[in-house]
Amino acid sequence: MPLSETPSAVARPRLRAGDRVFAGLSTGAGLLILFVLAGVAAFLLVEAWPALTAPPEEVPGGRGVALYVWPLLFGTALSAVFALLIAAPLAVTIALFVTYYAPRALAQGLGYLIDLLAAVPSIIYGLWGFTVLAPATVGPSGWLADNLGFIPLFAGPVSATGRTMLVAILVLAVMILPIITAVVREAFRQVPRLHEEAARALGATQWEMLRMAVLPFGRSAIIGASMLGLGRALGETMAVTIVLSVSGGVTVNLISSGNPSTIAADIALQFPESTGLAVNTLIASGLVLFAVTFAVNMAARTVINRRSEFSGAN
Amino acid sequence: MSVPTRTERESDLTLTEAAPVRRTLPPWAPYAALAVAIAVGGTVTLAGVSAGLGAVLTVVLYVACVVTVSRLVEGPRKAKDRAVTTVVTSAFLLALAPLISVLATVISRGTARMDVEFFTFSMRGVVGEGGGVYHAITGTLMITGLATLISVPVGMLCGVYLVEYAKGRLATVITFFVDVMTGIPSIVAGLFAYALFALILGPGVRMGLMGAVALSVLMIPVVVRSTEEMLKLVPNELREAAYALAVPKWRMILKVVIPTALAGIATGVTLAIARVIGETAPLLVTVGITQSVNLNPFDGRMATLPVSAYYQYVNPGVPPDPSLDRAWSAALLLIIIVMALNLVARLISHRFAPKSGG
Amino acid sequence: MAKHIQVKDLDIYYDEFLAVQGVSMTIEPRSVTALIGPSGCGKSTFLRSLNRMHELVPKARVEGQVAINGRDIYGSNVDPVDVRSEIGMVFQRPNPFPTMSIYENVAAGIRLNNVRMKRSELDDLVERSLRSANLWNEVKDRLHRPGGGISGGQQQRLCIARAIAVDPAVLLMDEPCSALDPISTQAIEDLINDLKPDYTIVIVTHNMQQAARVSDTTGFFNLADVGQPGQLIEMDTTAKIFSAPREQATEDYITGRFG
Amino acid sequence: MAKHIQVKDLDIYYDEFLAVQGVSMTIEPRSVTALIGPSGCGKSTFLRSLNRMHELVPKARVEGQVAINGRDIYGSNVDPVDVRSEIGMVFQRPNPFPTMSIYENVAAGIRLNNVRMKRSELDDLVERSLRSANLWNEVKDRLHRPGGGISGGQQQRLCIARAIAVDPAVLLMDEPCSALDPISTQAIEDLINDLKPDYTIVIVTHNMQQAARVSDTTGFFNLADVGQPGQLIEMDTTAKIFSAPREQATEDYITGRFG
Amino acid sequence: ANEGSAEESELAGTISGAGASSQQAAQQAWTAGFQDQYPDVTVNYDPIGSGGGREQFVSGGSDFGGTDAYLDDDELAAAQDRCADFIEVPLYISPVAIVFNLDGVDELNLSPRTIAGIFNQDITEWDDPAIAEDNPDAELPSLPISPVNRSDESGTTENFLEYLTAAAGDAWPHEPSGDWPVGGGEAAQGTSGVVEAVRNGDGTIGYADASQAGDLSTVAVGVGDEFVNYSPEAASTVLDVSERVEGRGENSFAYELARDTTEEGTYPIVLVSYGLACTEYDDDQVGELVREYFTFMASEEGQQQAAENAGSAPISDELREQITPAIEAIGAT
Ligand SMILES: Nc1ncnc2c1ncn2[C@@H]1O[C@H](COP(=O)(O)OP(=O)(O)OP(=O)(O)O)[C@@H](O)[C@H]1O
Ligand SMILES: Nc1ncnc2c1ncn2[C@@H]1O[C@H](COP(=O)(O)OP(=O)(O)OP(=O)(O)O)[C@@H](O)[C@H]1O
Ligand SMILES: [Mg+2]
Ligand SMILES: [Mg+2]
Ligand SMILES: O=P([O-])([O-])[O-]
Repeated sequence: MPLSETPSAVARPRLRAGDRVFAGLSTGAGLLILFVLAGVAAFLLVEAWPALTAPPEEVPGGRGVALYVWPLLFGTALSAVFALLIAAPLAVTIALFVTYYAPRALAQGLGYLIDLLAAVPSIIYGLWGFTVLAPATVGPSGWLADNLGFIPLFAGPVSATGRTMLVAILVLAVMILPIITAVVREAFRQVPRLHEEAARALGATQWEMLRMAVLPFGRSAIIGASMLGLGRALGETMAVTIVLSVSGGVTVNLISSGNPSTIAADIALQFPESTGLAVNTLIASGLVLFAVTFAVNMAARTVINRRSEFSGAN
Repeated sequence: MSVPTRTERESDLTLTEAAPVRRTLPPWAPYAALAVAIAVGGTVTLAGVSAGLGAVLTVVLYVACVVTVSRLVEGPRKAKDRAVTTVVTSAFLLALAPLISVLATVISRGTARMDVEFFTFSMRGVVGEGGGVYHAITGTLMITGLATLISVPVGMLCGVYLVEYAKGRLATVITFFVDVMTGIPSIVAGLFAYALFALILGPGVRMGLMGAVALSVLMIPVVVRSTEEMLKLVPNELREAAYALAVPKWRMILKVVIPTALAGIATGVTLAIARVIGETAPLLVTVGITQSVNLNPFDGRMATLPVSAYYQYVNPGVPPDPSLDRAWSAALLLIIIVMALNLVARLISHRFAPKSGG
Repeated sequence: MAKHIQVKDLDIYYDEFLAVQGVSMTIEPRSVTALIGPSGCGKSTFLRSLNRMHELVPKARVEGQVAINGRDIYGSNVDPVDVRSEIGMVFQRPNPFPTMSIYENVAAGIRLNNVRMKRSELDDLVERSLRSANLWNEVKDRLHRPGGGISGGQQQRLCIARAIAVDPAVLLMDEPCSALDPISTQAIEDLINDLKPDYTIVIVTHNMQQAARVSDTTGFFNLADVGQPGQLIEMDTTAKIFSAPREQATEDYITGRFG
Repeated sequence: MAKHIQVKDLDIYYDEFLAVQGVSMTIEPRSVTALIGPSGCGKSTFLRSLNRMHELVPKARVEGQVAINGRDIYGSNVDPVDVRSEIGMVFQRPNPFPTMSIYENVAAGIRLNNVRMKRSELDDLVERSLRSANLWNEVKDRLHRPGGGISGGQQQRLCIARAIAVDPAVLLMDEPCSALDPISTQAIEDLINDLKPDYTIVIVTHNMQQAARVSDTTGFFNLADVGQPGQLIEMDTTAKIFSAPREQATEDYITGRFG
Repeated sequence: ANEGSAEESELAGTISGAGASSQQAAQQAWTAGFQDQYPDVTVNYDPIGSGGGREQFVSGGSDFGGTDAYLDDDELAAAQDRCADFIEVPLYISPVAIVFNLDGVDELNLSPRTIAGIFNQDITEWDDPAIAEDNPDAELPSLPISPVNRSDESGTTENFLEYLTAAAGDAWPHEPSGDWPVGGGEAAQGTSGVVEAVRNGDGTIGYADASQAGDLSTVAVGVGDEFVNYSPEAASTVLDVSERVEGRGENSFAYELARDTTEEGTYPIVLVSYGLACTEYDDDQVGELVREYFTFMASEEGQQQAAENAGSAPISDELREQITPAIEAIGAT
């Protein structure tokens, strides 16, 4: 076997060209992302500035940017949070089903089915929500209003067409479900067999094993996935635009026709016919949404990091 | 040394002949319960209650039945386990309901125009019936293709950076901002791309590339995330093995780490494509719409499937039906394209997945 | 509380593949039984069939009988969950729950059954179990730190503490020392000796010296040939197996100069 | 091609933590050197510093000198990649590349470095390496099957074949047999004996018998106390270390009845 | 993929316009017809909305524009900056129908004040006396009224609100604008959204471009003493009785519509959408194309095609005569 006996083999300069180029490229890609985000933030700030500094009566609605954005922010938060509350537990259960309950031969195919939900463009969700889901909720909403009307969420009066906040929430939940499911499923797949076996060997039932070994292990992935889903729900534009009847102030009533709009939907609805300061106001609302996303992610990181030493990532 | 003495507990169970025997339910028991539940639910439905309520009743009845019997025969732990099994299974079935409903809706309304003309003609000169989405198919493929060309290298390189190169604060910062980036509303991404190009090329500019840039803003974080997660799964042992063979780092990443993770990355990239191929809002404000074929993504408006479906739906002609048919068929076509992409990703996964068994 | 185990004509399959064939043996209570044999001969497979852990592998199944104190654990109305809470297990690679603290790891098994145990009782039980596993002194000041944040040998002892905390009748150990250094190994062997008066212990090991040191009875598994199922070749008192085995294969294996 | 290694006053840090302190030793070419010692005393850390693998751990760094044939590998203009092409390494757990076939795994060192070589030459090299690693007969009919699809012992030998295919001057092995059964262990020990005439071999092992069987020289590492850095306590010919060690600590460790 | 007819022509090139979505269907017909005549020409129309259309036009981002409302003073100044002189002509006139979906009721007469009451949510039940008074023969159920309005800012809304403001007196207390001013009702995106929402509900009523009303029942609106249902003729008559806005230059044909007209046979709820162009373009070829295209849109043939595909009301011959000189001035230099 030939080997270069020359000691010079050990005597070349430090970093190879290939390494330098590749390291440069990947660092560049990382920095590019920061630049893009800085660009987006700068764009939002610059474009929002005239609205933020304008006298309140010139802003659409005539009461300043804060009061313009507030109902939108409320609607955005209301729809996204409820969508998350529905989708996240469902996604975790579905991930559990696919990884631990479904017959093994079927599991992959079933996972694929759920992934398909992610393949449906949002405009189709909008059309589906409008033409199929909304009419279907009119009856049950009536029942809710009659029987659970004392809960503010179901106060009514019931919308005649079903294009309510409830439907928007359901559509958003369906849209973010596959995203959360996919991430959580991958996390569950990575739970070391050893830990499952440890629980089983202690005499845990299937559910106890999941609670003992699997769910805690997937905890940070569940939070992370939920944040992804929440981000998507906060920013979803077309589906909400098409589905939701937006003509109300701040209300938690989910089943009437007067609902607060969401920031993204409002931009899509108002932008085409807007000029001048109205455009700046819309972008100011986009800036608010950006800030909210920022804060939500910050909070999620804090939650994840707080127990990071128990994450099992070692 | 002391050894724990046996503590007596309530559900203590021994396998000695003398000890009381805890029974398990026979395997057919859950099915029997299900049959009863379906029978009752079905009867109630037939008796005039809505089908949804009937289904809910069936599930509730089944759970109640199984849990009660199991609790009596097998004890509380086993009963809880059975309850969870039922809940988990029903949750899955519940999630399938919207999928089936969406697909059924799109298929039943979208097959109307699945004809040759639809795939080979544009809308140029078409009024009323006929016409096709050839121009929108080419537009969607080109714009999504361009977005993929931008996002995949950038996203993968960024993922590589985060996993293989980044240390300390900058990595944390970038990871965090990638998360923030996933939350950019699609319309804002479109407006951003528009503002960017207008800044450089003057107002009113419209081109396919703008759309691709807008879509990239949405796509990059998804690619970064999935690449990052997949690269993290590559065992360090493989990196060490390559290093020990005197392989330079970049080659190690390209030839060992990425191939090992390729299957997962491919899945992530398809998810990312699926995420953007159906986007409407950012394309409305960047590439606009045209009725004609435009194969130059660097100049002028281009049609795309979601945008043309959107306009066909929002501003149909008189009578509206031909437009609506085209809109639903375009939607169906989008789903078919994404499914085909998924299939390709699966093939790639299958081809490149690390093989362990012979 | 120790129990005797009777195995009769046990065949273990992975799907169509017969991994272990025709094993019959009796394991006495209050004794340590060592299982030795070359790699792939089915020691782990056999061990896992004693508490139905093999059922976690899809399509794995057994034929034959395993009776604990005379009761068939594969009987039609026996729940594997109940079997496993009687029979503890320690694995080759330490597997504490990384998401739990040291304390919670030890308490994990107890929590399953005794939802309502007084805090002080539980504290007590955790301390006793950790003392038995020879770990108390090393961790008593950081009981609420993550279970994954201690050294490999400590993790293995933590797993043993977890297994004995639920007070099983039988303790199965699959190569518990193979990842450990001599000092930790010594600690665990001492522990096995301490536990012997109260438990029925079955241990799989590659290490002949270890088998000789800790066990009362030794069983030798071997493959008739490549692709053939593993079989129990010989089982006898450890002294007998290591001094005067009946079978040539056993002698060959034992006198190999392996470590 | 074998080379001698000189280590002088080597301190190894993980960030602020001093893991190994003041090691000086000379490793002769064409010999096998065994490193033994209790867990955590820095054997692996030391071994990895010989081919700069410790640099993969963020913030790990060394002070002192390591010279291969007189040339300091930590010199300012030395590329670690070049160092590693001189010094091969085999890890405790076998780590073949799962995306590559058996053939490609052996050829990896060449392929990944884009060394151009005729197909027939490469075939030849792969065969020779596999023969040296005592694996040729077992895999010659399935060279193009995945490298992950063979047994643990075979995987370990595959990794050895991969390491010797690039023809390093020095071969470092970190507990190469700890995951293996006696038969595979034997095969690898035989292999070490076969390689000795051409290579400088350094092996870390927990197994005293193994150290005694395969090595010419043995170094004993120990911790002065918990939290203290590991140190080289004593190094001498294997015969001397195992019969008449100079230090009390060495004798204590060796005469422990451990396996 | 498809070819136009191979008629000889020297016109070639691409022009792009953007603006009112109301014109989309008509523009589709016009571009089809125009490109049929000139196969080497491509005309794009991007229905981004009137506001966007005006903004893009005045900033030079598009070659021509479409808008449901004529330029305001600021835009006027900006447009004069961009063009030597700009051209503003009504090309698309469409009735706005009031559509409703009420079981058992197919015909409905409503006076302007009643319409205002319904959309202002003062009249909330279908059997309200105000409605019953206008419809003595109808069997009105006791059902809540669900008024449906546009959720996006739109020219349709603006025109409808202008009508209410002018015709309903103090029954309609809101200022006209493109945004719907009353909260709490049902809102839907786009004309098709409103139509679909009205169709899906029971007891719903909304306003939408008449061409999309489809099988929905429409309201006959009180004009003077009679009730008029919409028709293209009734709609285009409005323009003839309306005043042209003064002081905007000779080529601006902006109209202050006579919403409160009592003229017999007029349907006052109409939307008038304008075409915007310049007299001067940097590129002569573009100027020529725009001129020819505008000529085509205004022609009898063009108006007829729009009427067929978009259900619009063709402009009258007098109006065509008035605006022809303006169109001929496009690209004149
Ligand atoms: N999950 C499985 N599926 C299929 N075959 C398996 C599985 N686990 C083990 N086997 C096969 O069963 C046989 C016995 O394996 P087992 O793990 O019991 O051996 P062992 O004696 O414990 O070996 P080692 O000493 O290497 O741990 C082997 O041929 C192995 O390949
Ligand atoms: N990546 C690391 N970061 C920080 N400290 C480390 C790291 N790796 C090892 N150490 C510490 O360095 C010391 C020496 O570890 P090393 O792995 O070299 O021991 P060893 O002798 O190989 O032990 P074993 O026999 O268990 O493999 C230990 O205290 C260990 O905790
Ligand atoms: Mg085993
Ligand atoms: Mg080590
Ligand atoms: O034409 P619209 O502005 O009402 O959409």
